[in-house]
Amino acid sequence: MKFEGTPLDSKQFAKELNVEWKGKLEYEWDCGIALSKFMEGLKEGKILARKCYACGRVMIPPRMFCESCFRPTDEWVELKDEGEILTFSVSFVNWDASRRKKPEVPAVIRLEGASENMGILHKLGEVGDTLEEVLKNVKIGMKVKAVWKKEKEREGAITDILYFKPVKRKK
Amino acid sequence: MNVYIIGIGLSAPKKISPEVSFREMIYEAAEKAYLDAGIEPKDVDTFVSVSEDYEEGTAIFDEYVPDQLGAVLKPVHTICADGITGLASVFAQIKTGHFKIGVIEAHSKLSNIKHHFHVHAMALDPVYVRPLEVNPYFVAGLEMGMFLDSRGYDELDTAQVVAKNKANALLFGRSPFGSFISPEEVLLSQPVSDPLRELDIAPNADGACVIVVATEEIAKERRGDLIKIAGIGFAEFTPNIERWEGDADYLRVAAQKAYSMAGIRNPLNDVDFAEIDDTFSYKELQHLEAIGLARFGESADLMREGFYDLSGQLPVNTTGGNIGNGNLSLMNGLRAVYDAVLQLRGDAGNVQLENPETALIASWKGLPSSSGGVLILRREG
Amino acid sequence: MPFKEFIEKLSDARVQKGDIPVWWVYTPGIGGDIFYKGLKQGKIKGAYCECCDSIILPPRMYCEDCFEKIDKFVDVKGPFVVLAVTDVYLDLDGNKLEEPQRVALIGTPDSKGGIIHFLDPGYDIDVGDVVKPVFNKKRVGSLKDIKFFTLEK
Amino acid sequence: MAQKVAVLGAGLTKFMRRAKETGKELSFEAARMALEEANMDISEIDCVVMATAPDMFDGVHMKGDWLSDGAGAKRKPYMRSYVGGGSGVFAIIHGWYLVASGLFDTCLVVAEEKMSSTMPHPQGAFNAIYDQFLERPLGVNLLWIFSLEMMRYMHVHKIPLETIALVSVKNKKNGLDHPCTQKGIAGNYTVKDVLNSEVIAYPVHRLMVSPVTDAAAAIVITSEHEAKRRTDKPIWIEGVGWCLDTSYWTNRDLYYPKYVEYAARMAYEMAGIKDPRKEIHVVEPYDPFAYKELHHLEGLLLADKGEAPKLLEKGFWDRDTKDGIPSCPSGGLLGVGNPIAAAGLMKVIEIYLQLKGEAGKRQVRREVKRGLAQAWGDLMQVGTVVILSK
Repeated sequence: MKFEGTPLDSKQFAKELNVEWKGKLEYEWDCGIALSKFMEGLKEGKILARKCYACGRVMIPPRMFCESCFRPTDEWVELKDEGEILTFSVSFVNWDASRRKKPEVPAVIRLEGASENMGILHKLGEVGDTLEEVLKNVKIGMKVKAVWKKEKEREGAITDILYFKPVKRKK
Repeated sequence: MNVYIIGIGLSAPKKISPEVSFREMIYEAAEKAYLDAGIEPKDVDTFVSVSEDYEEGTAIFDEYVPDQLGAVLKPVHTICADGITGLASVFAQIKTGHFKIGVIEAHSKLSNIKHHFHVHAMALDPVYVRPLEVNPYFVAGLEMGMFLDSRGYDELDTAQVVAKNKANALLFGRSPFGSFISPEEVLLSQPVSDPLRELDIAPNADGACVIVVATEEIAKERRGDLIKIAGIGFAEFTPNIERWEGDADYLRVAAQKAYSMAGIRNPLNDVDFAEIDDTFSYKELQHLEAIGLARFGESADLMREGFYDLSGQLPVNTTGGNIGNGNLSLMNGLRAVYDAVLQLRGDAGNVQLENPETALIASWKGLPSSSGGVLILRREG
Repeated sequence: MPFKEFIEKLSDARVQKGDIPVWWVYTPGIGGDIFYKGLKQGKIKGAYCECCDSIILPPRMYCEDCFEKIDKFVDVKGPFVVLAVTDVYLDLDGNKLEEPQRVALIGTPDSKGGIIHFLDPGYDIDVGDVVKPVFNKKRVGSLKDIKFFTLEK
Repeated sequence: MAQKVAVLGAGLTKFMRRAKETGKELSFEAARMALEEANMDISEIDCVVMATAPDMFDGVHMKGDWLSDGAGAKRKPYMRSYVGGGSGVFAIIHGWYLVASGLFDTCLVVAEEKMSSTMPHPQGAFNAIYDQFLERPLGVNLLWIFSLEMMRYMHVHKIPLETIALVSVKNKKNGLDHPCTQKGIAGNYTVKDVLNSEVIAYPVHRLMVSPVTDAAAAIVITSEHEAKRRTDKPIWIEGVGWCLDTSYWTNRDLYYPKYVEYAARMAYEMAGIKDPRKEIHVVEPYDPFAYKELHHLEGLLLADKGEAPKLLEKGFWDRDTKDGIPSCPSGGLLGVGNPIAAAGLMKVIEIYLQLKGEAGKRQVRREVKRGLAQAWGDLMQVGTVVILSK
């Protein structure tokens, strides 16, 4: 059997009569009811979740409907800006696959007051500058706390929280 | 085995929709459709959503579909096509006998796109066409020219479509795009890509639509009219614009399949009204000819004679089509199905026809595609 | 709407801005490579499908009608005829152009398809007119090596 | 009721980091090959199905329409289905329901991916799979979701990194025997090699990640009477299943892919399978990352939760196992390459070839009557499953 295809290495690829294109692919997505309120909350240093009276879940990201009961959600609930790490990673890549020396530490964090497994994606900080340090300092189940931007600099975005840092236990 | 439409839900078309997210907009349509069908989403066996990533600004939009449909941990998939082709997917799934109730969803948040022409340009062939960096609506202008030339039509002929559909929309009263406007006034609007003018183009709009279909057994448990999917077809022509000749071959092929399934030999006699894609004014005439609701070169005369008016022999786009309801992109086909079901049930208010039994809906995927679908609905009992 | 609360005023409605931050580099492919190399030499290449005995414009690696592979490519000398034409009034950003661009589909009597390109703004060229390509002096192997098609006198 | 559906022919292109061919041309080559193997002309095809993952790779909006002529769909019923990375296996499911419904007798199923067009790197296009409101602003990378899921999986079951590295060792070795394998992907690696490779997003190491690939794949499927007319040895589609979980992926415990289990249960029920561990003889689970193969084998109920790694250590999933279930005999995405949708269909084709006994050097040692291919996609969210039998 003959398999077709003409592989190019990077030098051959560069010599092709290639066409380059960059379009203006910009969007302004409507946040809607739930996320507009959530983002306004962030600006005020609050993390808001939404509760469904039928199943009792406190959900974050907040939503105006409960996907499991298929009914409108009922109430805003403010969560603590502290929670536990459900999972984390030590990343040496930027969005475009370029490499970074100092790792980023993305994590899924369940905030206190949210239902079981109700995590959000964010980053950890103050946990070390090398893989070894981060692995030493970070454990699944560990308590972390939000580090916020200064109030004046907040714009109502998830990045109003700079990162989460480990909570030092009082002895 | 027969398949029926048992529920319809709409988040009505509007120009912009800053008060809701796409999720909240779709939830509204889904809740209405399930209520109409008398079901809960847990009763549904399979879900299909139609979407295109560049319109959403999201890669793999399929990800964001299940929650607002109540479809978490259910069979769900996306079809990248017009609403009727998407409906054909649900129809086929039910026909296998493995699924009893299916749902099709479509929506539009076109208002969230900042540079529409750039999105359309991404659909042009990157080697043979796109490097010219021309506004992508040239494709419609070029095709409209071909269509008019080959039939000996002029711009006043296509302007009639605009006048009719905007008037129907105003009468129906749901859409912000209805108005009384004369064909002559249409010709006063700004040229976009000659002979195409601004008012020849359906204005972009936001909205969501959900439709529930089911087996005969399920449909007959319900009260009220039975709306049967009597025939359905879908087809692709060619994406290579160089090969276009001004005819909508995709709908010709799709219609053949739909007619043969529905046992329709003479659509002009057997169809009571039609909802035909009019994303551009000329498309309505072109599509009418492609599906045999006018002979080649005769649609403009019939239009002028009032044949396709609300009071005519074969009313077309009774609620205003896309020109009157807005261009909802991939949702256009489902919006038309929604409105056809209203007509068949006698719920079309000011534009209600007298006791219609058979509806034809034809949808096009939009610029610069060459694909679409044809659906025949029949009211029983 | 079914929800328990709403956005009460427009200033409370937020939008999230974002973009698709990548760009693309497309290989012209087997058919496109022949097309582009021809343009670089000041020629318009076509593909010859033996199955339907037709010349296909622009050249492609396969015939979309016969679904057969094509390995024969020919120089298409013309006569080139305008098959369809449109004047485009807006640029890609939606701004009104000072002068409309005249874009046409240009084929030959014995070929399938055609080339989509600009027409010489210096003439009033219309459907049915015979035209010829005007190439740039400096050519790099791209669609824009053709400046436009002008009237064949 | 459903008509039985058979697979008649298959085609693949080479798997390449960068192909000269356009996506349309790759589709054509794979489709042409599948038609030839099925001994059919395009005019005998009633409908065409396309699977292809993000339009943002190829850099073409309405990518399905753009590819259609390359897939032989001119003037034919044509549909593109889309479930992200699950699309390749979903393609045969899509073809199955179009034929099983009785609407069509023959269907050409094509899967294409040309990832190399995206700049600066195809991973950049994956940025847009994340939630635009709360996730993309964080400067996300595709690998994050995998590394987060892998970490959770390892944590819950206390799986050592060495064991996960064994998946890469197995698949990259299997891939040496695949004629389409991408240059530089397959090889005889050791666990040490894998663990010494660059840490990209811990715990994910470079040799645990499948590469960027351009390729296409195609199959021809037909109704029972067409199949019986055309071949003595049809391969049947016995069961299909698919399932999509919530888009709120951070609201789930990532240690277990429930959506794969639901998809598998749907397919097993359709195929009348009660004990998949006895009745499935060869399996191609989706392995874009090393841990994913184990994760999916558990979701497919072919191993208890947390047990797939232990079975791996025992050689249960090896190609030459006598009493185990060979897993990814093709080499999978780690050993052959990962042209997203085309990779999924490549897996279906591997099961097809194994059942026909035509897998050459890759033919598994144990007797096979029934095999399963599975793909996964979206935001850790979708499972697609197909079961083929002799």
